[in-house]
Amino acid sequence: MNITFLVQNTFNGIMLGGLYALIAVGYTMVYGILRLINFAHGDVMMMGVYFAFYFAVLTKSNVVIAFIVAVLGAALLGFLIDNVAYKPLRNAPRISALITAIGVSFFLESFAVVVFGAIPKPFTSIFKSQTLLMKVLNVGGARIPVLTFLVIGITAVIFVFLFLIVYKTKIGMAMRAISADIPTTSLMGVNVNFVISFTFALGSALAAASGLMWSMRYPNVFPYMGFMPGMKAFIAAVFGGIGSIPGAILGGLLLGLIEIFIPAYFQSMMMYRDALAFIILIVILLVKPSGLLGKKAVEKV
Amino acid sequence: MRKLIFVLLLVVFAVSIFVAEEIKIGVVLPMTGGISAFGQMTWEGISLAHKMYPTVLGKEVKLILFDNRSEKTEAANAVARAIDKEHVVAIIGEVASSHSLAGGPIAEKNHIPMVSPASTNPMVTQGKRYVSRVCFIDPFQGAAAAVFAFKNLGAKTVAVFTDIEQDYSVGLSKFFVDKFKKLGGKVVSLYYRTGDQDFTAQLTIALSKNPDAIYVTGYYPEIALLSRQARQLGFKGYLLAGDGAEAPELFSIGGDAVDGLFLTTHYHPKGAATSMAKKFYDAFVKEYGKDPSALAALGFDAYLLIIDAIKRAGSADPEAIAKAIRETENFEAVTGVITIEKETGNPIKDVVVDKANAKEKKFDFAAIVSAQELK
Amino acid sequence: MAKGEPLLVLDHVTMKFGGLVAVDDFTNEVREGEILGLIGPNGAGKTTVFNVVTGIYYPTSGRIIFDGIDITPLKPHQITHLGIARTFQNIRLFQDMTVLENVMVAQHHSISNPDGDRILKMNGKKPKMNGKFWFWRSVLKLGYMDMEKKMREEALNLLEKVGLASLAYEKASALPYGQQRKLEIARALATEPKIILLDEPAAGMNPKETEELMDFIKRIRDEFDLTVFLIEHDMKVVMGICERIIVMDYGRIISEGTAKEVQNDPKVIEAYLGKEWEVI
Amino acid sequence: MDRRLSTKTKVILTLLVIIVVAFLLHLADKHMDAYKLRILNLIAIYGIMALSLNLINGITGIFSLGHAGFILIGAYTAALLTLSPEQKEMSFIIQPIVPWLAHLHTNFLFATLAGGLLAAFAAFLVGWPVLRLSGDYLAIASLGFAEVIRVVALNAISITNGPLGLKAIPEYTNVWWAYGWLLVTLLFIGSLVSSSYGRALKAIREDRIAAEEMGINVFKHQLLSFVVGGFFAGVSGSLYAHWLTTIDPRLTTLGPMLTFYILIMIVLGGLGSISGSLIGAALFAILVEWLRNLEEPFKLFGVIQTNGLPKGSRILVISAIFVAIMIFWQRGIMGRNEITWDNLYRWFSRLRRGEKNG
Repeated sequence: MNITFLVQNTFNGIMLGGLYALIAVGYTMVYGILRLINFAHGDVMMMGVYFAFYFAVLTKSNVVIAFIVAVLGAALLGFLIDNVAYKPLRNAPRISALITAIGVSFFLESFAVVVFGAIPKPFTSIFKSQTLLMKVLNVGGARIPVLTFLVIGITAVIFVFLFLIVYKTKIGMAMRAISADIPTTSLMGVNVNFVISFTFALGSALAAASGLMWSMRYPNVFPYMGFMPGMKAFIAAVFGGIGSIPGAILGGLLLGLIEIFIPAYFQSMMMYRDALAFIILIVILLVKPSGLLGKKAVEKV
Repeated sequence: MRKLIFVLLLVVFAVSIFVAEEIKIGVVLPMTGGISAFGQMTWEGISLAHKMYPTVLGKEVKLILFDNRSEKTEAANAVARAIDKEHVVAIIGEVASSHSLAGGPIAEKNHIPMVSPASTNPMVTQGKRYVSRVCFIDPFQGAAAAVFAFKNLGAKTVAVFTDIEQDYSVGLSKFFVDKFKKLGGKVVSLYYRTGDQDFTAQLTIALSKNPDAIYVTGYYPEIALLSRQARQLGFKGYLLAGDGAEAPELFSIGGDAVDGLFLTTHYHPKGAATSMAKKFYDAFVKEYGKDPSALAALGFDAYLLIIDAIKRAGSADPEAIAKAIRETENFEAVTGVITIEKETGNPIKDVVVDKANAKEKKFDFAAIVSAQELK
Repeated sequence: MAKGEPLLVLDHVTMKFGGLVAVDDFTNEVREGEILGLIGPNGAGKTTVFNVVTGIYYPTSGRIIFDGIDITPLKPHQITHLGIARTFQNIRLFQDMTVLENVMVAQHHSISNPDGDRILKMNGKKPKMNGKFWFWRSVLKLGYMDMEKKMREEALNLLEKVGLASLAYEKASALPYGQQRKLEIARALATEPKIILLDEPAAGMNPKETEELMDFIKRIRDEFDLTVFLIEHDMKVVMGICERIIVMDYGRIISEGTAKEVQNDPKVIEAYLGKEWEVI
Repeated sequence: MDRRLSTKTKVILTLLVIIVVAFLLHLADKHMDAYKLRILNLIAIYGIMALSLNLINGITGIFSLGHAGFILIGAYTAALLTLSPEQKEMSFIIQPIVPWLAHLHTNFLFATLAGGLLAAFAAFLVGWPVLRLSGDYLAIASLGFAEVIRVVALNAISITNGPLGLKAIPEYTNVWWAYGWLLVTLLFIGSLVSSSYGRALKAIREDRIAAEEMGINVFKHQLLSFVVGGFFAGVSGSLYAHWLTTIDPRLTTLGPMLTFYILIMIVLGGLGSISGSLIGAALFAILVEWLRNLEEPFKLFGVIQTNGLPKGSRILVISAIFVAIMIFWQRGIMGRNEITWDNLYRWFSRLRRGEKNG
């Protein structure tokens, strides 16, 4: 097929991939520190979006404020989840932490069903004008929503911001130290629990941010909206090398492109799109468990 | 925390349901979970009907609502519970065909009449004597959409988007394609899945075939998103959908993109001729301060049909009610004049076509495809 | 095989992890019936030697011959089946299982290790597994109970011999440290080995326990006519019971001989100088 | 000191219990209403699901989230074998069913066995790659495989009837089939766990490396437990299909949700405890239905009249309990303990001598 088709799909892919990357970053951070797949990540994202939606609807306030509130709210939620659900399990086997994470995800979803209602909410209705959301640029026949660039821009900003936190601040150093080895770090008088909680808050804030971007593109807010994107984002994180932030972003973009291109050029694959992501995951895990940019750990005997 | 659990259990123990002497009708709907929107819309209609006609044969009618959480296991258990625990004489439900397929056999086995407001899959009433419905079935609707697209819109090439997760969607698409090809049109088939957020891959393919219309079977969240992205990708042609698109959220999610989208459905205030339709419309607007949805109308009709059957049977005996339901003829309902086919339990009705109006966020009446046209 | 014959031969064995050379061209043998000690400063690569021998790592180069069979490419469970058993530096018992169960797990390979037997047959040795289809027989209880009974009795009198019989039904995690070390040895013995590799058996023991341990090791050597190959930091143990000692530093063998010989070997002293002194 | 009963006594006691239970079931079958009977059967089906997953997750310590996939395979295989050719003809309205399958027909027993065997085979194929992973990677990968299986069922329309699913499956599952199979599962897995193989599996859970060094072929044993678990998952699938009389491949029917429900059951009952799984399964099946009362109008403490909690509160309560258990009561109801004759005996003799629980 023609070049426009290629360009179009490329941008479609980058759009989707950018969103995956955004979510994956939060995943990968928490995993990097705790070695815990935070199953609830996608649901924190969902909660964040609901926060923004209801805040805007109830207080009739500006979207920007709503977004800030949502991000802070999600951060707080993340902090709470960590303190209530995960902290008691720090020394328990990793699996029980994982089960708990599943439980938390389950809880948040049912909570949203009861409190926010199961009927999908139209996210974009909180915007005064839809122009930004609907605006489309025409690039050589290919039509690219302005949102695409916004997503890419924000992903970039967040990446820089994270880079600064992780590599330029004291707490960032602590985070890296912990991800290397918890006991020693705590011996060095670092308040491990605080750093972990901080990471959770940060990760959850990211989840909310990505959720808001996601809902600007896909303005359909419902209690289970977090599940699939969460899964995909996790796959992206593993793909890129879990624990590595650049890895998450690379993985996200690649997954997005794959999910767009494979069905675009092999239409019979269209139905198997979600399966595709999982197959990628399995292959990656078997061929290169450390992911594209991850570093591998050796088992001590 | 253990205390909390204890208290919680205590509360549950303290629970006691009181029972009074009335005619009990069970209502099994998805009030939570994936398709709760439909359950809740249907419930609006049913409860309104109950409000307007609370008695039959001089007895109070008591509605008991069961939530099936949009899950199959629960869809079956809820029906069983309604029959064995609450001893209902009839059941209204369920919405999704896959749920009716789970609940139906239990009603059938216990010889309790069940009327589905909106399960359009032919399999639902297949070979059943106690399960009927007030909505037309997918082959009917699909064909109607095809006729409308070909004759009224003059479409020659249509891109058909099917939600492979939904039996409803797959069925509708199939019957549309069959009819549309028979009429001499060309079809591009594309697929997506419930919960999909991004359709650009499929749309880019579809648009490269520049179709006159895009026909999206499935449900409103995906339809809305898909329309949005179709317009963004520069699609100028017609958008066409089934009754799954009919929900206020279509506008709030789809925005201006869904303006002018055509959809086949069961009911439109302006389309319906019956006196009941008028009555229903006014009452509904008064009650909820908004235009009724087709699901509300269908729920309303399902209730009326059962009440009418009870009247004609002159008793609240399930067997009699079931028999009466299947004998329904030219019953003046909201969604048209209903005659239930004795052997299939399906109604013979016209199909209404609506046109989405994004400005006023409502559905305008566009056309009627009569049952005859589809013969 | 007669006493003194080489039983386990390491032939130019090298183990690299990325850049790090943990074991460098290690060539030596363990002789039938002897108690051989392997000493050296921390990080000299002693435990790695054990891990390579028992198949946890495949050596980067070199061959390992045990009882005339080249075990270099074999998997841990096969190697164990051939008759090499080990204990771990950081105790690795099955904490949530009883003492008896811990021992009986070690007998399992005698009914569940066909590929171990394959190797034995290939090398013209007599297979150890008694009977086939043990999975089905154990689930459907077809003549399994006798086997279970037999295993149980053997396990119990093994525990009797090592003096843990009274604790047979305690959870392994409930045992005091010294006993746990003993249980690890008992578990290793239950695999019916020809040679047993002990990784710092005396670690964390008080002098009295250490005394007992030394007699214990000698005793089991004679009782189960074993060959013992042990890593130890506690020089008292090494000098006390080892008939021959190999000294490693930076992954290489720097000295070998009797306690006396290595003690006076300048290379050894040099190796230990500056490094933290082991208790002598 | 270990107090044990002779095997003979135990066998007799067990037989007695089986007879008593059988009699009670007979009474239930006669006198319970269809609704309660449904739940009673559901308990047995959940019980089999929980037992099989617990063998994999709790006993062997492989954290698999792919159970729904095997259940789905069992359900479809069995259903396609018991459906009458006419019924298949009628149901496959999108694409006609593939001819070789159209006239394949057998009785419930063989259909169920076939379902189990096919599921076991699938477990074998899936286990081969997945078991090379560890911990949470394994969890996600198995979840992925289950999803792949589901999507295939969704798209192989000429075999599975795609999203329309299968309907009018004969309602064969009754108390006897359900509890008969539960008994088989219980005996099989119980016997396996109490055997030398069971010890090996537990050892693998406790310490992989040490187990390997004690001569256990870890991969083979894990695969073994995976396949056995898969088989009984398939069996439960068949029972489920013939209980519900209709199945489809959607997310909420035989998808991850189901796996999570089973996970809740075994965590509730105690990871690694067979008797726990049964308790967990029963509790779950009953709770979900029982808590409906919360959503219906009820009198609180018989006094305060409420309109009931909003719909959906049930599952919120359950998930809350689930998380609470994970945090405060990780071992669940049974921990890793079992209700065995020996334990009961010990417990009673302790009581008799008025010992504190020691």
